[in-house]
Amino acid sequence: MNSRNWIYAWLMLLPAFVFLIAFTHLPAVTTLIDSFFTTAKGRRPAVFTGLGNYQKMLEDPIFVKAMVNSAIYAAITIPASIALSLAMALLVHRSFRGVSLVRMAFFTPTVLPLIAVANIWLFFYAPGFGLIDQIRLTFGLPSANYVGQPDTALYSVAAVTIWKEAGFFMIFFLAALQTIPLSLREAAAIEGCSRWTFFRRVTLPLIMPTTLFVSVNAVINAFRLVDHVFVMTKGGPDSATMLLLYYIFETGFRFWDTAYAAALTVVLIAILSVVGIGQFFLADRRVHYK
Amino acid sequence: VDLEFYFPVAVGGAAAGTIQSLTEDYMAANPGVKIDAIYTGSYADTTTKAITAVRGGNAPQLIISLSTDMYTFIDEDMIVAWDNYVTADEQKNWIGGFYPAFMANSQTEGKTWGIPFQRSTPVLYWNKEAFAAAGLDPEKGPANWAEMVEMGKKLTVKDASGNVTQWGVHIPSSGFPSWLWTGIVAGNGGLLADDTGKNVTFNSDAAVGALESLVKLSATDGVMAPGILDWGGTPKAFFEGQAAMIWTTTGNLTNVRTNAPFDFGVGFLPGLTQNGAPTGGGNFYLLKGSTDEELQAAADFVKWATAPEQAAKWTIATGYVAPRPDVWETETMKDYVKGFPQALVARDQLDYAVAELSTFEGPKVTQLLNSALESAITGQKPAKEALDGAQAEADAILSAYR
Amino acid sequence: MQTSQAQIQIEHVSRLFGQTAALDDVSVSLSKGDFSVLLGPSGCGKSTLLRLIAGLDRQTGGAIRIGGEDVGDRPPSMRDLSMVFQSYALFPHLSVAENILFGLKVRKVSKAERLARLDLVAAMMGLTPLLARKPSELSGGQQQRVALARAVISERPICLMDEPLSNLDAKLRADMRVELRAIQQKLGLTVVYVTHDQIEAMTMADKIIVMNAGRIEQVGTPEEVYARPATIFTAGFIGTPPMNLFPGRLFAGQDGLPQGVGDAQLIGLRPEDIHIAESGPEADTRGIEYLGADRLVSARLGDTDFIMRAPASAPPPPARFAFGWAQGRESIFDAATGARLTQFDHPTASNPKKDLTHETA
Amino acid sequence: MQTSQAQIQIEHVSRLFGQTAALDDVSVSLSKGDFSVLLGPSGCGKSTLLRLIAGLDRQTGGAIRIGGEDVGDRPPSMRDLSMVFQSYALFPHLSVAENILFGLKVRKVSKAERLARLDLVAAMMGLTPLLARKPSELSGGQQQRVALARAVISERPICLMDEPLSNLDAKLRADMRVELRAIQQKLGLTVVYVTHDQIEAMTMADKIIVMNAGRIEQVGTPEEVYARPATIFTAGFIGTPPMNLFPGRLFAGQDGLPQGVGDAQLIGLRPEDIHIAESGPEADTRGIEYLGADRLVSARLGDTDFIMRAPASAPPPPARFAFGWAQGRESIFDAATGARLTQFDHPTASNPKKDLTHETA
Amino acid sequence: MIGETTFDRILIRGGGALLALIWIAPLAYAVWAAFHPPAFEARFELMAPLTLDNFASAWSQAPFARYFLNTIVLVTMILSAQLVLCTLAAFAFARLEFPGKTFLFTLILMQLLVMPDILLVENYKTMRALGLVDTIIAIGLPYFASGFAIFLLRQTFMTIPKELDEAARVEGCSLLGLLWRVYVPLGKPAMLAFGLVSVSHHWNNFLWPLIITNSVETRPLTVGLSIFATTDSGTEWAVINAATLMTSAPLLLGFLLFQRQFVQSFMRAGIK
Ligand SMILES: Nc1ncnc2c1ncn2[C@@H]1O[C@H](COP(=O)(O)OP(=O)(O)OP(=O)(O)O)[C@@H](O)[C@H]1O
Ligand SMILES: Nc1ncnc2c1ncn2[C@@H]1O[C@H](COP(=O)(O)OP(=O)(O)OP(=O)(O)O)[C@@H](O)[C@H]1O
Ligand SMILES: [Mg+2]
Ligand SMILES: [Mg+2]
Repeated sequence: MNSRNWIYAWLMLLPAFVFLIAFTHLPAVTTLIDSFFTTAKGRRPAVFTGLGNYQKMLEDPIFVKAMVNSAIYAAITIPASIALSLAMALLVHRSFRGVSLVRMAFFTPTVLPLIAVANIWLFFYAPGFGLIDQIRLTFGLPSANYVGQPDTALYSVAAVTIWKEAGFFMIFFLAALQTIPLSLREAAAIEGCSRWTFFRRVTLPLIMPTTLFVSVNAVINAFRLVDHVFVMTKGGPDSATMLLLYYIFETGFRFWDTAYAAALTVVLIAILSVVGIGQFFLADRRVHYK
Repeated sequence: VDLEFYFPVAVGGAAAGTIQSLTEDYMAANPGVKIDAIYTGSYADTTTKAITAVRGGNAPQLIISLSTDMYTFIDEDMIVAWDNYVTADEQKNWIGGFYPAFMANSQTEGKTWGIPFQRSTPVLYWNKEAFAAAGLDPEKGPANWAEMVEMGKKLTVKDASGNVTQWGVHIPSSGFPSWLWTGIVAGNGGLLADDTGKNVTFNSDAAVGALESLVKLSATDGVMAPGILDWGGTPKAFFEGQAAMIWTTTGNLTNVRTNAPFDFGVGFLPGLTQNGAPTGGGNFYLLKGSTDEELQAAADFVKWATAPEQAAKWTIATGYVAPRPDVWETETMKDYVKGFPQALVARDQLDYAVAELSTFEGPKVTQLLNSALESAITGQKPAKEALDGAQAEADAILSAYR
Repeated sequence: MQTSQAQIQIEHVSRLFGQTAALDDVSVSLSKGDFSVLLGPSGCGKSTLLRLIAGLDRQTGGAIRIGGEDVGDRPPSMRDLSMVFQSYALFPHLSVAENILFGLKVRKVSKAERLARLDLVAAMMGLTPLLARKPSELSGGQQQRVALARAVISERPICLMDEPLSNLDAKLRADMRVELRAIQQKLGLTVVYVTHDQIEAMTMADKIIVMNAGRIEQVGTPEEVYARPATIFTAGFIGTPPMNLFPGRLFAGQDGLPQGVGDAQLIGLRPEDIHIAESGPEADTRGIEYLGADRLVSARLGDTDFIMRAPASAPPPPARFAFGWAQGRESIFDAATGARLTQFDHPTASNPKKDLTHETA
Repeated sequence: MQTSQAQIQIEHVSRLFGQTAALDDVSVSLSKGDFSVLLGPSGCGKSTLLRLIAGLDRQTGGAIRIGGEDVGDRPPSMRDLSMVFQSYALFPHLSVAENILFGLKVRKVSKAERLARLDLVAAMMGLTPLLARKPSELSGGQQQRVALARAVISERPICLMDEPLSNLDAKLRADMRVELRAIQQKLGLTVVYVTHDQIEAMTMADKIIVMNAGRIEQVGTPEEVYARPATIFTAGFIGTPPMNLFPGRLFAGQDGLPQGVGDAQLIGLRPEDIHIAESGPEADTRGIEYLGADRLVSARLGDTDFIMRAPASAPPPPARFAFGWAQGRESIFDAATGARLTQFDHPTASNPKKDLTHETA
Repeated sequence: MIGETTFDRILIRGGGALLALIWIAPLAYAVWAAFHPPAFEARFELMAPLTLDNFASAWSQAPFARYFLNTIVLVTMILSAQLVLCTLAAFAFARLEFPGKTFLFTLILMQLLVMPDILLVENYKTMRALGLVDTIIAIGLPYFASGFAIFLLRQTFMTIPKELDEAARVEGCSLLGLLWRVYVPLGKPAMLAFGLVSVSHHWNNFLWPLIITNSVETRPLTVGLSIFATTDSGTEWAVINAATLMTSAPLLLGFLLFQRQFVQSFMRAGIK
């Protein structure tokens, strides 16, 4: 490799980084700084509080609740959406009759705006006249208020997330599956390799780069995907679906307590950095690229 | 003068067109003024956009936003009072001409900060067919809470396997339960906050009693579906025969009128001990950061827009409650009411209306109340405990302002 | 020695790729325990035929039987065969050992047996020191040996090999030839083997199938194919250098040539069957190529170029020499159809069939 | 004929992969316009050396000079060379024509010239009907020809080829040999060529570089390497089959063998230099392999196995025969070091250098 | 497929069909609600009357034609900028060695985490300083450099066979030539996947465009759509769904046409 390469590398990175720094990193640093002040209100300027906002967090029951909810939500949606998306990609990456319809079905979450779709899911979940209840009623089951009960609300919201995420990730798995040379499948077929074994021993290792990509994104999205919470539950009932990001949003853009929101954001980024980025650097070395 | 004006729409798309045409009419009549009316999504989006613009140093002159945002805006120091832009005469006749119930959310510290415009109040709708089927008088809705429960029991229908197919009553509790809640408490003779925006009384006896009654609707009376009931799905539940009586805003009148496959009645919110209802909706605010001349021009536009003819047009187009008695006197309005007498219920109820919960740190404080209500409704906590908790937390927040 | 029981029957098989026919009505039957070699120019359809037998591809016409049964519906794994791919098809993420053991693991062969077989095969292929490496860390030849090992270790009754030795050096290739042939004999495998290397074809094959442009030109033992090519295509394809073809009239009436050979016939003579005679038609030397053991002399007789092989130990030929040939070893073809005219064949004593494999290298 | 100007100089070059040394202190200098062939067993470092010259890999020690300049810092594109990869490295998304023209497009050669050169090269490689296909629709040999065409069309002064003909059939390979050699001569290319095929090495090389386990064993003309292998490794590697090695004592005192040859020496004899004599030590025939033109006879003399090449036209040898050899053609090695003992070399008339390439096939 | 038994097939196809049914349910419902009068929003009767009124009423309530145009300009601009910037960066991360690589890549991953929505106020200030408030370009700027795209493309580029890279370099490709002629074509499946995702994301993005734009000339579709998403007076599923379908239709159609190409094999027999 040429020793001048690093100059080229930096030149190639430069344009992207100009934008990244201007619109992400600098504002993020401002956010970090803000988190050490109180919120400036028109009548009261911001004052430095050091870790005051962070201390406040510890005594904030909604924050604690949001953390617990986020953890549960992540534990459900991450594995489920990865597994499902992979299964869907495997299903549709070769053709059979009706495949375009099935593909289209799996694409829908990507195409339809979550805000609009959330309303539709709200209809599915609606007690009494909702789709699920209509089905339940034909089987003589009692009506259920999925998003209106604290014990089911979080799972109902998580189901929508899985619906959205699986369809989204499927696209990347689909792209990755195409890069597996046909000859490997043939070699395995001759060895009498079952679908499952081939998947586990060949496909899976070979799409590891994508799986890593998807899983890092799944982790991040588990904390990031809250659009439907706005429409479906607004964090309720009784904070049962209060997720960390939704709480940040509420604090920052409903309560206009921007400093506290900044502190919450710092916590969120810290968590994600440890989990998401840590996961990446741990796994990247073990992934087989070629 | 060039003016910018942010407005939200919360009742369906036609409203946006009406506002646009209102501004165009005004500009046609006042060639010196150019108003750029910018549609800014929902109330929440509008607030976000306005505050972002203010913080970004790019504030518009005029916005319509929730009446309950008043303290927030004051706290942000982003609005100016109207008093500087009205003559003494206007002070009396114009500002003084709005329903006091609406002004309750628009004035504090002795100044007027908001001008009522797209205002509403909740009412009770009932399904006349269901009433008839249950052997009730279809022309008479419940006059009070007890009657509502009574009728509700008759209206609750179960199928062979014991599953309810029609509930007696549906009081939505998702999103912003505090609004209807204000009405229930008022109906029990209580108030949630005073007019300084610095004190709340979440756990008054009236409130605790009211909440216990509300919880009982599902828990023991068995007339309402358990859990949090979705606000947006409420009219649908009504149309589908899932609920025989619903509580929702007068803003839904047009919707119900066009979509209900049955005859319906509209009545006051049934009170526990008296009549009571909250007001809601949006006010005009003047934003800081512009010249006096611009603000004066903006104020003049608002005066025109709330004048009887314009306000009547607006009310008819949207279903909002006309904010001034003189609007109801216009010919246009009279014709409208003649064909649609239910529209009068909201107006008449205004006599009993109280201000919607509005305090400093309003959204935060309201959120505390909402959580408390939700936890009681879903059976997580007893009413008293829930409200005591909310009161304590709200006091903690508001003490900073006292 | 060979059972004549047909193990693989190819019946009127065609394979079209769009308009192109990679295989065109091919029929041949391969006996159990036979080592059959597919030989033919690049792109003539050898790999395609192999893939059809393996079930990796589907013929557009005709049928394939294995052990008498039509296997049209059977997936590759149910055909009980192993295969070495021309492109190796190694799993890039698995080590050499894992690549080799892939099939055994899939078939849940016990660990002890796996390891025993691995040791044996790895030693045979000279892969023992490389077992822990990834394919990307191997040289081309090493990769090819891994692919070969993967097929050999499976001990399936049928083994298909697509140019399995093409990237190996001469010495190793010679060793592998012997090894492969020995394994095949020991296990009684039915092998279908694609190669470009005529030495491989000659030394290993029980039967050579010469293909050209999607069709079969000739099927026969190495001796038959070499000594009595059925067509001028085979004559021109087999042998390094291949058979020289002379218009009949050049020799018309010469000694040892049957009556009636003239312009309508072509006379085929192998380079090694031509020599410098005392007398005869004069040929002009045009170039000499050194091959180590031999010299190839390009020369011209009349207006026909030909090549003669002479031992390198003999002095190089002069610029002009008298053309002579080993009489009775000529092949005579119809110039128009290209087909061998068998009526002119001499009754030669058939060459002794090789009876064992030798440590030739 | 050869300019002795060194075009590529490899100076003490090593390449370690972790612990393994793929190249170990290799030095050699390749002259301008020379056709140099790298020959050696699988895994000996040939591809690695080629990649170092191309600049695709970096040596861990030593220096490489091209045209006198150290090219350590130059990327491959600045080394002005073309390369044929052992794995073809065809771009799967481009058609055959686009693959071939890839480099010309990169270098902005005018469209007219591109097309003219494409026509020429495609015709030469027999790719004309395939130009519109994608690599995945080609047979192995066809792919290899595309890779070759891509290198040939670039007309760079240096061309590196890694087994460019290994997947071609014998006839095509023979044609390509001639073509490649002709192109090389015409354009005065400096070619470094890796092959396993000894015929290629013998017929094309100006210089053969024999490698073994990351080291160079011998550098010389084909004649030198064949007739006078410098080490027993080369002796045992070159030739198909390679040189037979006999312990000196077997012949000690025999006619024609220099004095002083005994147990400390090994005597090398090529299979074609052994024949059935009237009298001499008795050898036992152990097997016969038919190769078409010849027969390879495996036999045993004393306890040494050896191979003798006999023309297929002669009758097969009897079970026992008298061992004879072409005297003066033996090579004598030190049994301990494996090095050739040049003091025993006969002053042979050097073989005539081939002066033109022939249409041998 | 090779090695598939009938049992497999039934199991897989059956499971797949069920999955597909669930996944398409929202879309199916949207179609149902959009084409029927509101009375049938929750009543699924075969003979329900069909209507286009919902579309008509949705279309009449906002200048959708203009919004369509704005959105198309917006997503085209964002996607092109993203592809250029992110491909360059991803290539540097995938195949070049340079000091600070790990650190810079961490910054990229950081961008995945930092939600642009949270930085609204800061970004608004920046746009105002640049004088870009109420322009289409301002909607796009913060998204031009996408950590997501860089990460995805890096992962893809790293799986491209080294031999192809080497062959191109020997043929004289400069770094950019290499990127353009080898990595971009071979990374096409991933780029298509990203394009798909980027287009639909920005097609549907709402909050930032709402905040940074003020006029009909700059606003994207979602703002028009949001008129219907309000919940203050009950959800009008029929009109919402008509509007949703109307605005998503181009995407849906695009994907239907596209999917064949998208799943067509690109690299079947890459190298030996
Ligand atoms: N990336 C690598 N990591 C570790 N070892 C390697 C790597 N590449 C090559 N080797 C080893 O280096 C040695 C030389 O490899 P090279 O590819 O040069 O062999 P070669 O002479 O070209 O062989 P062949 O004729 O089989 O292609 C081999 O033993 C090989 O296993
Ligand atoms: N997928 C395909 N699409 C179109 N043509 C194809 C395809 N695969 C192979 N062919 C063509 O079919 C013919 C036979 O190919 P095949 O691979 O069987 O040749 P082969 O005899 O194995 O050649 P080689 O010795 O060069 O490997 C060739 O002309 C090839 O170009
Ligand atoms: Mg082939
Ligand atoms: Mg090699």
